[in-house]
Amino acid sequence: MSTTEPITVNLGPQHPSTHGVFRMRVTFDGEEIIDVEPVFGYLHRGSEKLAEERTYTQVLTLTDRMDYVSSMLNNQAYMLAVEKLCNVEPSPRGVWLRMIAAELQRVASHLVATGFLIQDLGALGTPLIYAMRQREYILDLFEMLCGARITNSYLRPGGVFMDAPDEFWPALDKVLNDIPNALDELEELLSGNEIITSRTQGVSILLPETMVNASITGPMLRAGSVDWDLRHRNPYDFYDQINFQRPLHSSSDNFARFWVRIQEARESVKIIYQCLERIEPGCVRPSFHDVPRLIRPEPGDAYAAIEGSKGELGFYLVSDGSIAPYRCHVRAPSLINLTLLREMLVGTLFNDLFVSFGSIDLNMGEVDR
Amino acid sequence: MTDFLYENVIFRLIYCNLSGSSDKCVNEYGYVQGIFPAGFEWLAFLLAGFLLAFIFINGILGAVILSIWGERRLYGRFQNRLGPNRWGPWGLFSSVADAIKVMFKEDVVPSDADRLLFNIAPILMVFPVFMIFSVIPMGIGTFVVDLNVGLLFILSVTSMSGLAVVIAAWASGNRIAIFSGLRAVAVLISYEIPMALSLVGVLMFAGTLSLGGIVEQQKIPFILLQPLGFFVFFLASLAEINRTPFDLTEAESELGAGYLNDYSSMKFGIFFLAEFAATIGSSAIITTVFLSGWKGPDILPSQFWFLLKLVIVLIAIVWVRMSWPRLRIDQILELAWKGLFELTLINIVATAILVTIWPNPTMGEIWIMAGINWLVAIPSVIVVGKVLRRKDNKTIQAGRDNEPYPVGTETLAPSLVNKVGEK
Amino acid sequence: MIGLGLLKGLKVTLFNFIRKPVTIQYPNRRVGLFTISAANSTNPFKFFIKQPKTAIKSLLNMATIPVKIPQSSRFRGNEFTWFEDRCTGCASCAKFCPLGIIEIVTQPGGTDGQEGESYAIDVFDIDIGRCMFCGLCVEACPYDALHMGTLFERSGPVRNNLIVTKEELIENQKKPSSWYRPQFEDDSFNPFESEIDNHRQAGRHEKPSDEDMHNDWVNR
Amino acid sequence: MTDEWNGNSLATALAGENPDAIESCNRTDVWVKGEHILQICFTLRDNPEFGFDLLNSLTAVDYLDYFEVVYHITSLKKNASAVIKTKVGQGRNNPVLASVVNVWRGADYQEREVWDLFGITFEGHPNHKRLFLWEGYPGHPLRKDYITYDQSINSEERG
Repeated sequence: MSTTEPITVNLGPQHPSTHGVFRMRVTFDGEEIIDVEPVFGYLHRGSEKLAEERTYTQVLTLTDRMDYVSSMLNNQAYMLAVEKLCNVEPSPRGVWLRMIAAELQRVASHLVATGFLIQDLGALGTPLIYAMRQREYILDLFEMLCGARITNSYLRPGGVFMDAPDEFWPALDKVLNDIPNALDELEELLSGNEIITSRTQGVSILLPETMVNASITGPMLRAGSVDWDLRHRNPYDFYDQINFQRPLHSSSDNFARFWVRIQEARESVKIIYQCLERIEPGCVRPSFHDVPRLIRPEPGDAYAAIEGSKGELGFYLVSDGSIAPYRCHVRAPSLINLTLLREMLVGTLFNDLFVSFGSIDLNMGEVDR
Repeated sequence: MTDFLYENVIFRLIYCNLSGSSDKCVNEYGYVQGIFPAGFEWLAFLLAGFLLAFIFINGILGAVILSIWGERRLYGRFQNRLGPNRWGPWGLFSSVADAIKVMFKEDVVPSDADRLLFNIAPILMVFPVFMIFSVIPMGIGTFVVDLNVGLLFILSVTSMSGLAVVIAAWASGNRIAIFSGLRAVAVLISYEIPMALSLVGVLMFAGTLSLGGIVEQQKIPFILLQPLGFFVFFLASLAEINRTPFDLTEAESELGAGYLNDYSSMKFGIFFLAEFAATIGSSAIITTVFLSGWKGPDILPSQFWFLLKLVIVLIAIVWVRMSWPRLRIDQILELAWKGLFELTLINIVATAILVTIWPNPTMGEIWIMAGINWLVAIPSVIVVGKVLRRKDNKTIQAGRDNEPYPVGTETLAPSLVNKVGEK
Repeated sequence: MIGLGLLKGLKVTLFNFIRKPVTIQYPNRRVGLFTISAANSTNPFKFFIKQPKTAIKSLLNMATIPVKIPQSSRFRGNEFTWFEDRCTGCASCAKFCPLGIIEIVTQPGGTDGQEGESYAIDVFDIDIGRCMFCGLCVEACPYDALHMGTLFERSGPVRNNLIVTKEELIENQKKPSSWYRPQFEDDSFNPFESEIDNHRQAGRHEKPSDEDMHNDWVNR
Repeated sequence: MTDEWNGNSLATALAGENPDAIESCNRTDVWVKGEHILQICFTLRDNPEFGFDLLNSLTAVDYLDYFEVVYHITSLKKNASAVIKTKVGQGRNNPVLASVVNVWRGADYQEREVWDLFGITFEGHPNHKRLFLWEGYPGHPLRKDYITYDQSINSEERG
């Protein structure tokens, strides 16, 4: 007589595919997953506490380090919250510039997500390197804009800190021309490949009702054909002046999530072209008379959210009238999108564990903060 | 003195120079005077055998070092980068440096490990890999031994590597390693059957199990006569050597390094060596059995043609590894039992019919046979592929949602809206 | 399972195989004979006669030539550039630093001030080991005295060496980045070649006249 | 554009369901009494008049003499958002609130985070453990009276 018993394995925090220092306590029955318990906190840096003793501008440098593959989007979300709190009227050119930067960052983030999907599927880094190669060109643009590639600190209350240099615009054109080709290449590796389609389609299906109830947002939600994009539904900055598609997929499986990301990256390129048409010369930030270096907002609170690359990225700021926020809360999409991790994984095989996990596209810097 | 050793060029050279008197050491240049006096032929035999093995094993090690460098350069180029180029000309010494580094690392044995098995496993792993090479003819007269059951020998010896992986995994006392070991057993055992059956067609054509004989029987390369056999054997050997898309055992993104997780220092080095040697070994088998081995135009020595074909197969393996992701375990086993197994049966039946029709084919008839085999191969691959895909389509349908989630279908009454909040 | 998509994947990787690699080799590049002779502006034969040792090395792909990475003029590097004459010791930079790593000790009585009497600066330490190069200190400086640097090769085994002192800042090569200093951003400016001879020209504005200062500050 | 519910209108509408639950309201926010929060949340989700199916954010603020738990909620159907607030732990003692995990599954990790960093107990939470910090960590760091490591060092130096 033979008996079987479940086996519990700790995956992470030191594991090559956990996108950082994530830890999962997974119980297997053979190769099948029967229970998952995520364990957080290995990258907890207390950003929210640190923010309470820094001025509003200084907190900006902390937001760079939360989701470090989409710093520009973090900057944007934080600055929107500050502007809402202080009732700052932003300069139009600054807003267009930060929209361009944010959409470039979205492309970069989606490239990373897609590259890591195929890496998790077992390709030995080839697609990842193709994706990263294209991302490097985008980071070069960021270096032109603000002198840093990852920790940008580019935005300021009411706009951006400095206008783009002259050499930025031709370089941007070149990169924008290249991005669709790179996406085609990735898609050829991804969506046509029978191994990938047979491994990702029909795995980890989440129902739209469940996802909305679990506060899941972003590409994950749109892969379940829920047309919820804050750029469209609640346009911040100048997104109301821009036409763009929201790619939707109905199957809500791992493949759909990545298909949506690639299509969104394509849409971002179109958005940037539209921004380039509308951008006009002018100041990129309000004068120091309107927005001083040390902001002292009226006591009150403000919640501003943007459509980040991972989902709804929100900042909740409470002011007590001093130069530092009384409370700074980050609505981190990476953390909240993990809510349904157990539902996604239970019943699938070990091979699909990290694929489903990677399809959430989480970033440990944002999960733990 | 057995004859099969005597036909070996290297062995013969060493033996005749050592042995005192032997009537067999008369070559076209006349009688060779040996170093040893008469009566010490046994010593010459032993020494010659030992030297042959020494040259042979060190040759494999050198080839492994070179192939690691070559693979890394190729990985680099496939990934649009350079690959190692710092240490020595074109980075040739990179893997030498790696080997030295591996040797000087600390040798850690985990406290939960079964010490004896933990230490035996690397030896068990590398042993059969070297044995494979002993029967492969690398050129005219360049082989260690030409067994008349060479193919069977290879098939039986390669099964040992599965045992080594399981022992390594079990002895590590590590749960992730055990996953790797269990996967290895499942994959290796499953793929041995299509692997063995895919060679049956070759045997029918060649009429011999000796690898030297198979090479000599190939009037045209067997890849043309046996497309299905080649296809199945190539995939099966990818599975046997744990290469993508069948690298479940070492699945980097899931298991870290699988059964190698707890190995360090030279034990890890031996596993690594065995893995690359196995890659070379399986490409050598493919070259010998399907690509007509050392045969080629006479302008260059036969060894060169063998090496050229070997390198081409190696590049093909690297290319596949760089391009394709991994299959899931159920898909891999399904492919073995529901796909490749059936394909080999089709191949055997088709080949058997052809061999019965033309027992002693002329050159023209061989080409006709090749054409018929290709006509059988392509539709059967497509049909089997379609059959395997059907199940996937079903699961996709299950996930579809009928009604879209309502978003923005209603609006809030204007009296309830916080007007001041608007821009 | 077996289909054309897999072949398409093979095609993509093959296409990338024959593409030019994107690798930038830093700090030096391995080159062959032709490249190195071109770098020395001779033809291969002359180069072979002139420097046979290097030429043989280059045939084995072991010769190297140094490489500079192209970088933006706004690059926020860690060799801080500080113009001591312009600094009034107001410590705005220290206040704006999110990490509080700039230490400034002053005493009244300096003479180098631009606007009004300033303080003599005793200590001006920047702990680069903890710096995150956000550039807020540069943005805070009202007199354009502090600039980000353009270099990035300051590593060492001792953590204390990473504290840049006042003397070091004075002696350093002045290679300022154009982060928040748009005057450095014209086409001719190259941080590796250009030098600012007259540091007083580095500012965004000239020294205002007494009348202007009076209007600016007293009548406010 | 997502419409923001006027706090006063929302309070009036909610008072129709449960008149005791509303503590106060202003133009943007509604303060709900802590003991009624679960019922109010069920109403907000299930009543088609409100239809708040998405919990954007759940967090807490330490106002020294009490804690305030803030719910940002959105109705996808109506594309409307609202802010619900609750004061708990008057006088900083025994902050306890009913968990809303059964209403919105998305509150799961956010409530654990609030428990971890503020020490507000959520009754009925299925997995009421700390999220980021380890079990047995002293104190709840985002409380204003929490003494950080740096502060403790400095106070020791001062004597």
